[in-house]
Amino acid sequence: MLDIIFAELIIAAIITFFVGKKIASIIAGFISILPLFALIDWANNFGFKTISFGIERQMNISVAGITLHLGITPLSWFFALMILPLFPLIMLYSYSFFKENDGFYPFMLFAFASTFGILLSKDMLSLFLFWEIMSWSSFLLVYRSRDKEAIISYLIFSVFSAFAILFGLMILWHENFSLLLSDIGRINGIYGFIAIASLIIGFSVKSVLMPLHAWAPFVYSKSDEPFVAFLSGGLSKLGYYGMFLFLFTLNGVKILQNYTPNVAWNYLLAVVGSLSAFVATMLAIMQDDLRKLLAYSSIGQLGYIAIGFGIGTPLAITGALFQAFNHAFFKAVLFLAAGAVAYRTGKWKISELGGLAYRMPLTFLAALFAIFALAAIPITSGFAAKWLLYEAAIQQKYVFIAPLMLIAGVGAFLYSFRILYGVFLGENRYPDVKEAPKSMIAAMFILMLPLIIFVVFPGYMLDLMKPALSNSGIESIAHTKFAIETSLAKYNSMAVLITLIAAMVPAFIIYKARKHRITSFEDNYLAGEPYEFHNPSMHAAHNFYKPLKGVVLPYFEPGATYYFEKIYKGIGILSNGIRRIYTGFVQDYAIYVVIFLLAVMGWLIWM
Amino acid sequence: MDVMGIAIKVALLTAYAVIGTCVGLLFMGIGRKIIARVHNRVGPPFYQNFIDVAKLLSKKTNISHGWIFDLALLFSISGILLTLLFLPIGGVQLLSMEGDAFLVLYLLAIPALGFALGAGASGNPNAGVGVMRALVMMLSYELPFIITLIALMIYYDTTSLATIVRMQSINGVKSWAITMPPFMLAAFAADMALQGMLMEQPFDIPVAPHEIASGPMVEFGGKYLGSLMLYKAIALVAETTLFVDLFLGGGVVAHGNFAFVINFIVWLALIFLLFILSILIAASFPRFRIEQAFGFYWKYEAIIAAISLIWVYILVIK
Amino acid sequence: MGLYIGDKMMKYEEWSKLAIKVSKASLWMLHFCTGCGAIEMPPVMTSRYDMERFGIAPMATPRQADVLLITGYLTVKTLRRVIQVYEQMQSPKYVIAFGSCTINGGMYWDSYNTIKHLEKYIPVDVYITGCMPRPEGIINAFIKLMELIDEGKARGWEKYQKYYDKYKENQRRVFNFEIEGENEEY
Amino acid sequence: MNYALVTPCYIAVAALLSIGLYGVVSKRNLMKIFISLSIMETGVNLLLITIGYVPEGTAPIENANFTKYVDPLPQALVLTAIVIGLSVTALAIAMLISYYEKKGSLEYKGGMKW
Amino acid sequence: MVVHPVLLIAIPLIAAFIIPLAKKYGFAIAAGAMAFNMGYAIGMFSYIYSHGKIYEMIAGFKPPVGIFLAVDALSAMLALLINLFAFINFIAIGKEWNYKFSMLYLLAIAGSTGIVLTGDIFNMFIFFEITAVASYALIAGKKDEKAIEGAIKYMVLGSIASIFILMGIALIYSQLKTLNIYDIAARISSMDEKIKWASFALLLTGIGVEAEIFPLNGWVPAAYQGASSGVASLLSFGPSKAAIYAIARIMMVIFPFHATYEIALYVGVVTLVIGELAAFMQEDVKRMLAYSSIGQMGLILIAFSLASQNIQNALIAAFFLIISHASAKSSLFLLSRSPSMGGAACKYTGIVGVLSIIGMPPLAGFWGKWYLMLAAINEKLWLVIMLVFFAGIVEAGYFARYLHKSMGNESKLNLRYKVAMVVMVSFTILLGLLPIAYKMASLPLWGW
Repeated sequence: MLDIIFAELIIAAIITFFVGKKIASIIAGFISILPLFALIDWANNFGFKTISFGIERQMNISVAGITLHLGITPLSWFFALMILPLFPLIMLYSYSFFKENDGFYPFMLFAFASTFGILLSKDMLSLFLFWEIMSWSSFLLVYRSRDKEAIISYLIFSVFSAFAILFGLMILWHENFSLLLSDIGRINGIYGFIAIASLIIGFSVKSVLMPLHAWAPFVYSKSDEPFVAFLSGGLSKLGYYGMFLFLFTLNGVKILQNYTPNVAWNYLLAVVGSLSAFVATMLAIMQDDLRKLLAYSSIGQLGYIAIGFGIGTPLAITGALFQAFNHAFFKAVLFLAAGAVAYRTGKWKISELGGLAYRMPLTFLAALFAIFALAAIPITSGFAAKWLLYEAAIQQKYVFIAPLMLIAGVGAFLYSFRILYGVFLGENRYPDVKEAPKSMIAAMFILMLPLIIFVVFPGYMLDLMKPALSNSGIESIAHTKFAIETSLAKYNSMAVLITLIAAMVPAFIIYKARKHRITSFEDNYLAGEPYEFHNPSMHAAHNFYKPLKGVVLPYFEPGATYYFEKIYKGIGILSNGIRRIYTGFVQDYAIYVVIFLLAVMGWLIWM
Repeated sequence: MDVMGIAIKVALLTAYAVIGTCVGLLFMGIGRKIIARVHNRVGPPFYQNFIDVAKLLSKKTNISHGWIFDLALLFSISGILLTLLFLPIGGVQLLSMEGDAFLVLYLLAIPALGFALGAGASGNPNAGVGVMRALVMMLSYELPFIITLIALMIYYDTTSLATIVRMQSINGVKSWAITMPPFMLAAFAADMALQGMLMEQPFDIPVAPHEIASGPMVEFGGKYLGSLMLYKAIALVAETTLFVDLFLGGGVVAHGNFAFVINFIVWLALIFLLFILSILIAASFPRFRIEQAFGFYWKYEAIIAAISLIWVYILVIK
Repeated sequence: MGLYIGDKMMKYEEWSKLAIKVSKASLWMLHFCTGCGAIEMPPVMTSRYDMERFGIAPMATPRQADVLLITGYLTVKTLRRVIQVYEQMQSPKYVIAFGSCTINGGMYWDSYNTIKHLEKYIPVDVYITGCMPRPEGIINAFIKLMELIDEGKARGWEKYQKYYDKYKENQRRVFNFEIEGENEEY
Repeated sequence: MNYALVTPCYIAVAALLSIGLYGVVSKRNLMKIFISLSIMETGVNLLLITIGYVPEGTAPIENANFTKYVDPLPQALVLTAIVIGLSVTALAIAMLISYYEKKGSLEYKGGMKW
Repeated sequence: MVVHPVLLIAIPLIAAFIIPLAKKYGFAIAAGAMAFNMGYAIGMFSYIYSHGKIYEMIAGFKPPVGIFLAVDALSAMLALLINLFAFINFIAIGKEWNYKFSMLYLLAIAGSTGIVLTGDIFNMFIFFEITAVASYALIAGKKDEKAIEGAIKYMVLGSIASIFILMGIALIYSQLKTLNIYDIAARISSMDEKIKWASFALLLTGIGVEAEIFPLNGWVPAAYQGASSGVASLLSFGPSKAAIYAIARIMMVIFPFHATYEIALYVGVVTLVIGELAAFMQEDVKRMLAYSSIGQMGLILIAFSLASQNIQNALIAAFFLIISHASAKSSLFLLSRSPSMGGAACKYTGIVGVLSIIGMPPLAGFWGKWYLMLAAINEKLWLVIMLVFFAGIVEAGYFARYLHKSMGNESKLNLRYKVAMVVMVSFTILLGLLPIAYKMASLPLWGW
């Protein structure tokens, strides 16, 4: 059955090359629901009573003379739960987003098929194979952006990531002489350390961990929004899937902890994650381009997951997985909302937008809810995830990580408000804009559903990840449906919710006690001046956070991107130097030939 | 839980919400009086703020800018009440066992975010600038505050405020956190952060009336402004209480049957003292610019807080 | 406190005593400092005369203010702003006109570009005479205003609504165009 | 083996190769380069012939009288090599003509590089 | 079925000599000959796939004297590749030229096929010369300054190379009195040490010029840049692949020593790194592709050089790398005729080609790199692995730049070009997906 799903995905991808936009999106949307059935079926295995569709859990596929071992594990089931549902909804969204079919759908389907494949792979070759397919199919989607930096940086970083992963896998293969992941076990010493390190480096490219994030702002800000939603929501999780696989399921974290007696190397991952969260948040605050802001926000939010993996206690891992789940949905919603705004207005700069909340109220609601989850407002599931991570950091007394995490959490308010204010509130610049098309709205609201469910019942989330954790030998933490309990404290979402509703009562009485009158937007107090429309300096979102810019930015500006550019230029200089070997004079070439002959001869005879 | 228990709990919570509101308004009035005395003026009567709120709520016209504007009213009062009820007040735990300090930290953001949403929805550029300043201020003062918070957390090995209060009240005043040298530093940093939280001078940059026409509140009038005044009053109590819970043992000095009366009075006295301190600082300093405030918190205060954190860390590791 | 929930219209007559009491004890003022009279405001606010003891506080925006204090002559240009600000204030709202200029043009009685009678354009509750009035006069005016409120006589804002067309007519005569603004409806 | 005849041949081979190589490396005139290449070719052909040489052997013609003849294969090889060399030279000259038509000179002064 | 590999060489040669007699039908004759060749190569390939290796003595002369063809799996594959691509390429470009072009093209193909099939080093030399002479003329065929300059550079270096090859052959012959490679291989240990090494060095240098290895590849950028895109395409799948195969054959059959493998490894790594780095900042598309070809040749050489320890993985790697490079690079060269690559056919050809060279699955290039890595890691050649990775990243850099730069309007290539490109590049997809190449490469009939 698995091979049928794969075959249908691939055939659909090929068909969508040739059909029109609407048919393509319908095909893509419906075909991509198939893997979800597989998800439901596998749920049986983990104690959920569901209907069986008769999909096998194991499958071997032969490609180019090599057998790929595919199958679902509890871990990949959990990750599939967060990644796979994104796809049909993004297809639903793209139904009205694109004007014509110009190569988006086929590669999107390839990316989806390979994502499915990565989650299913049970041996290193198929993991790497699907990883690479995912890389190139997403590269081709980036290629549609026609942006130089995006194309070059994405391809270079993808290849770098692939090679780093390949290097790690190769070492594991060399140590065990088996490609099956389940056979890996006898890795230790320097080889194990290098393998795990290079795997983490490789995966951290896709999961945009800080020094290797340099591609993300370009790619996120220039590609098609539906793809970016999938990239940020879905594909970035694959990096963490890989990390989890090698760190916890395959005991990589023990290797990192025990490699040197005094230094726990996994702490480094946590530090990198926290720096990533902090610095990216600071940079996100400074962005005026909506997509760049969301890109840096993604980098920051994904940094939390790395912190969780780095800390490595059950509490932290639970928090990290929770955060991954949340991020998949809220960031997808945010990117889709940004796309809907751009679809209607054609603008990306926050300072050129404004006042869309009353024009596009449903889009605003979706974005608002996603931002609540992003900023970890209590009672949203975003808070539960971050709370677990904070608790974990305090529990382990990681005094360097905890403040950075928390201040990044505060910074999230700042850039969230920049989105809310600059795009949806403030000056009403687009009086004639209509609400986004129905399919877009539907996609965004359905994507919000999981977040709403886990608002009240964070305990369900912990139940869902229980099989994944227990399969990796990680105990799950004490919880009820509403409350999570750690050794340090307790968080009861129901108490918060009920009290909030109760506290709404006096507020509502005050609200209802006096009638109010809604005035027009122009009726604003500006020292008696009438409102001047379309004066950029009157829009406060213009140069928002300017005071902070002068203080903070100098410390972050020459960031990773700067150094990667230096490296790129350095290779360019090297290249220009090396090209001089080819002088254009055939006499020189003749001399090279003679020298080569003599050298080889000399080497062979006298060595 | 039985019905009686729930009813008692609800009554207690309601009582504390009302007490918090009244105490806050009273303190604000006293604060105005004190500032007036510092300025060598007579000043308004101490109950002036009750009158102000009553007047604002009884205004005939209330101008709104749409439903998002109304969120400011709803979220500011409900959010701050929620925060207040998750704090242990004078040794009474209220709901503080159901959450912890991180929750309180984030709950404090709910009213702020609602307020900011309303201000933004008004479309007034001054409001936008004001909210921007408020958020930058938040980013500024949260860093030293968070660091001191973490110092306390790792020292007591808990994140629950109720536990922190309980552990500080074992030996009465002697076991208060502020009696320990590292926490003296931390308390200093946290007090400065409190000054920013209360938006008193020299950190009243977000609402600077002379520059940006009282910033976020520029379009607020009538019941909206009244609710914001209530919010500010409760926030005053909640934020000072947070400080008291963290460093001053929650004001718990006595144990026993009727100890809660003593503890309540001590708590009231402590938050009053903190508020007076803050008012006196406010009365004697001019306003910072926003980047100066940011630099102040992230350079000096954060370093002081970090020293205390490192000190505590060394103590704990040993 | 006289709160009515629902759609019932609220009439000034139904206003409870308490509401009148509190609204007179907490007059927040917006000082529209157009002319030379503004120089008299700092002494009123600071330690010598200290208007805050009556609950009067300066406000930054008309949305928050109850009293519009117009300190001096008004040119045609300033009048436009004054009217706009007045219309942005929330009822009940009062106007205190400060100095001779607002009564009859004062020393600018023959100027081509000042308006002579403020009363024509917005309803004034209390005038302060003099060129210029002393701080005591200002305090006195506020106390007078409080008395008027107490007696239910400070009804300028109702007048403005009632004769909105007339006021607009007068304003239009000065500006030759309509000012952006709304008559309040209940 | 009689080295009296063979050794000078090897010396000649080395000399021809060196001369040719020197010409290729040092000359700018393309015609001279190709002449040098021809010289080198000659050297190699001589080498082949020399290798196949058997002291006092006769020409490798099938005849009952001749019992000791030089190795015939190198000679066949040399014939082939000469033919190839000739064809290359012919092509080279054709190309040089068109090069001359384009540039007006046979001096190579640098062109496509880097 | 009796297979006569010699027909693969003889038919094009005969056709080439007929063409001047029937100038009008030059294209048709050449196309017919190539179609026959293609069909025959497929037949031979399937025969070898099922039956194994073929030896053929021409005209009944027995080795070591007679001309001798030895066809194993790799050479059958290469013969198929060369003839197949030659046919496709010729259909695309042949009509643009006159009968002379067809003739030269046939000669070049016959020569390349000969290099691959022959089991005799002197024949190899002759085929090299046939290929080379035809290539010189083909490159110069464009008749502009650059073309002639490129051809002259190739010619000078090619002549020197032929001299070295001939000297190497002479040295071997002087010792062993034989030209058959299997005969030589059997008695190589009886050779004088110094002469053995000298002959290897001479052969490596001589063939290396054709195989584009550093630093013998001065002609490569000039010739590729000067040649018309069809000819550049021919050069990339024909002579260069044949030459690299010749190096492999000589190295693995005649000189299977540790030192030779080591040298080949070093040379391969240096070629790879230098080639990729030189391409990195290159603005001219054809020249960039030429440098890239150099790098790929280095990679193939590395694959062959690893065969001493891991013959299985290394040869599979070489197999896939050759296929990937031939199909991708020749279609990219065809594509380089138009400055932009708009339009679906051109765009996807370019993308697939680039991705295959970078090594993305399921294209053939991926399997090449994968098995290369498996082979390299077995010997713990960490530095080599690092350098291959580095070269891959550099490759990604300039190919991304290339893809971005050539993005544009609908290209004006005619349909024949497009079809040829698509068919050529589809081989890298097909062979990446189908297990045939893998099975072919792992057939236990190397016999070397």
